[in-house]
Amino acid sequence: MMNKQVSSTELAVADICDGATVMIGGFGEAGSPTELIHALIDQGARDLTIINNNTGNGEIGLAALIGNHQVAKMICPYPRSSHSKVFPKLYRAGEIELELVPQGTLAERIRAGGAGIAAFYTATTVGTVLAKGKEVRTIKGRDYVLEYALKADVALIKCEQADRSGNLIYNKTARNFNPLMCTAATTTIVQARKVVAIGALDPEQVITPNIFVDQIVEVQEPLIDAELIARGRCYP
Amino acid sequence: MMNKQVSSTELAVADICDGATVMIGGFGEAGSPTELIHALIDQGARDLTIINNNTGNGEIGLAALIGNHQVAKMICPYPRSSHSKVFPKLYRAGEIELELVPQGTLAERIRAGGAGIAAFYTATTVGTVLAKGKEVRTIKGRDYVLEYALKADVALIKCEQADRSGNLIYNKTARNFNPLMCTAATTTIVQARKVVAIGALDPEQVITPNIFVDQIVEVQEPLIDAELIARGRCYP
Amino acid sequence: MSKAQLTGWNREQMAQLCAGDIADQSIVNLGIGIPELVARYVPKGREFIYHSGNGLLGMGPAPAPGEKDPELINAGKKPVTANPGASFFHHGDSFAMIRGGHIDVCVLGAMQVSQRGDLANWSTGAPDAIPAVGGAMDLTAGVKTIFVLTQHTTKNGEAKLVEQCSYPLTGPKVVTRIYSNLAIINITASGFQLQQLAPGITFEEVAERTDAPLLPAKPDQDNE
Amino acid sequence: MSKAQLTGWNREQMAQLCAGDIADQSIVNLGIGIPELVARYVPKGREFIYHSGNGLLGMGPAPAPGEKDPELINAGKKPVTANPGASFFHHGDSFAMIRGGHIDVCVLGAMQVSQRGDLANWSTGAPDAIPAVGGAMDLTAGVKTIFVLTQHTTKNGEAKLVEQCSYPLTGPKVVTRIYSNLAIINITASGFQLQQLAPGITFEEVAERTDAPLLPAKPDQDNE
Repeated sequence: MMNKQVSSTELAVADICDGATVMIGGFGEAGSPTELIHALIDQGARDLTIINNNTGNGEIGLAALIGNHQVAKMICPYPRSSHSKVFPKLYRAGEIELELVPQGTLAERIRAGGAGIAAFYTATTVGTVLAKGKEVRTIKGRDYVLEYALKADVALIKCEQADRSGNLIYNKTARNFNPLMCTAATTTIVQARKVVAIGALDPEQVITPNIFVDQIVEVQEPLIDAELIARGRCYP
Repeated sequence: MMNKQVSSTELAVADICDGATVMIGGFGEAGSPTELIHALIDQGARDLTIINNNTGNGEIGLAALIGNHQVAKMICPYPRSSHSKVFPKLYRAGEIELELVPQGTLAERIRAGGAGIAAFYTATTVGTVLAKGKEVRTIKGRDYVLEYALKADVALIKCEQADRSGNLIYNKTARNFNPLMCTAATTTIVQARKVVAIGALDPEQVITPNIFVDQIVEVQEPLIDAELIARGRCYP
Repeated sequence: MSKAQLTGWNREQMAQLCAGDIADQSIVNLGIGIPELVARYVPKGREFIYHSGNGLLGMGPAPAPGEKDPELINAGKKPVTANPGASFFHHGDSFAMIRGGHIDVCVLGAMQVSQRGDLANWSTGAPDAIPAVGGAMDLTAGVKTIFVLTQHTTKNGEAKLVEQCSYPLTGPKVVTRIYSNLAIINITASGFQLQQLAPGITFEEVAERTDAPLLPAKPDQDNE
Repeated sequence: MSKAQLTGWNREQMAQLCAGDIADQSIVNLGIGIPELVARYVPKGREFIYHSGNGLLGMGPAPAPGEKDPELINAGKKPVTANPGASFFHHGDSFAMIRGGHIDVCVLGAMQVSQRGDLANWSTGAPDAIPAVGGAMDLTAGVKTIFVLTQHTTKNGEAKLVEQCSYPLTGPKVVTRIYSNLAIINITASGFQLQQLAPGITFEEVAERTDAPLLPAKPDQDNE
């Protein structure tokens, strides 16, 4: 089977184009592919649309990508947090667009994108401003909002172990959006804490089958976002 | 945590009512809860709607349930096979109804039922007789058929191991429809080859979280359908 | 609007009352912040199974000092543990549990609750605010029972229990019961109805601080 | 309709030709029956990764005698094995792979193929037939490239390559290429176009047995 491992984060993100839509896994720092994001900062692609649960913290990772003016639009359920400073500033200045999507609807739209479901009806947002302009349909006596699939050009993913063919397993709540995003992107780029031989993972335990993975780079000791933020670190 | 184990298949299926909609896991004999089906034959509930990939083989399991005139309707992608004799006879006699659903659409309708998605658009069946009478909508230049969620009163499930709280893991391709059906039924009844203590399963490896499971019965040496059929066995 | 602030129950007491109304073995999702206190007051002989939207069922308490795992966190991004019988899953499966009606009880904070049970707890609608909804709308749309834990009025003494929410809704007609510092109040077909008064608080004091009609408790329910 | 039956390629040769047109590392789903033969003829230096709709990626060949596992089977319910790098998943995830366009090539049998690429392979539409569709419509709707492996005509000598299918469709405009015992035929915007003739078979013989116009091969493509 094909060996999808590449030797550096730099090589892994080399082909991301200006204007690309990029899904970035992680929820808080759990499962956040910080090294791949930093490589994307070095790489310099601009006008990106980023799909993530948040907008990053401090001045590292996603927050640094936004701070570097590479992001034109965020699709995101929760673009503020106690340590998020970069996005609010740019948002208030009108320099970045926001599509606010409930967390569960975001997850389901990404799943739909990967699963060939063009659109679906959910009760989430019915009767709220976030349903404004959307089709509402009554099904079996309850109202539902029509939501469309979400796909991306690229997904940046963090996992615990990858075999060289691209089968992935995750660590605890670092799973979060990562397996969904793998399915919905044209190119899925993964940073794995450990890359193992094909056949080393139990087929019963594989969470992301290799069909969804394109490139793997090993990052054995990933940065711990909270420590960097506590030390006031910035990237680059 | 609650111990969901019951002592017999008889007790497990005792409350299934006439007219119930029952999802039965399995694809062929892999993951087929044959002992629970046999208990349902003994229990005698009638006018059932059964959701399964097939209609059973020989005169055991699902085929025997149908042969015992307990099933009013099948929702099913593939109601015939080399060893299926019971369903064709009753179907041709007009004694059983059939809703034919493509395999992937069936899986997705069950998932939708469990996931609170009321309906979804899929390209499957577009331009075929199975889309007749269904809404077709063009989304981003492609046609999709609207399909509705499917739920059930009861799911009969087979798994490899269950902990007493109802976390399940499966064996190889015996996984198939089982995890989906667990999510879409009001009451999920599981036969497990082995019941283990709460905490004995690795949380990373749980396929069906216990939230979806109501009753567990241990069946250590389940019947092997193919052997029974080869020996021409009937149930009861 | 500005009446004297009354004390009534403190947060811990509110959380404890709320916990007392949750049945044994319930699957519970606790909102970020004050609702998290509910987990400290599980009545003796009961057990709740905690669901965390970011992919954990069977969430346990915060880890012992020095045992934090940055990849084992709750929906509020704080370190937690996993109890025996826990399971991990991705966000799609996690919100399928929520949306699919598999969570029994969700306890949330509130900015406003209307007399018909509308909840507003995600945005003031202020033009300069950064809108952030998280999973709140998924929870209100999907969870069977929504309890609200909240101070009865804002810091400025404004009513949070109102005829109609002025803030953007999280969900319409979703709240079952409100645990405030002054009272436990049910949402009924006729509007707000007192369930229980906090010690030293009168019906009139609660009614004065509620911007909608307040029905007295049913005779057999007033445990004052 | 009833012309003399011609031999041309046998099934194994058809499968081998089809396998030769599948790129290295392709994700391949093989229909039940004759299409399964394709797995025996993977060209040297190439590797296909087989997807089985019932929840297995990385499917391997049939097990050695005595090593059958009744819970490790393929979509045709025959015992198989799992290759190194395989993974198991449920039907929802499996058909998400199909529907979501993640499978590169699917090889299917056919009752009829129309000149615009419509495929009919699930039902004769006969009133007494038990309708059974399985995953065929999901595959034709979702897989990027659909190859058909089929005898050129029925046992009675009726054409299977037709202007318009008389049998109920599996999917409209889905077939890319047909491997019959007489020829390899592409579906083009102009209809059926010969790609390659089987040894000893003439263009006229194929055209006679095709119930729609057949375009000759492009000069540089005819490998007869």
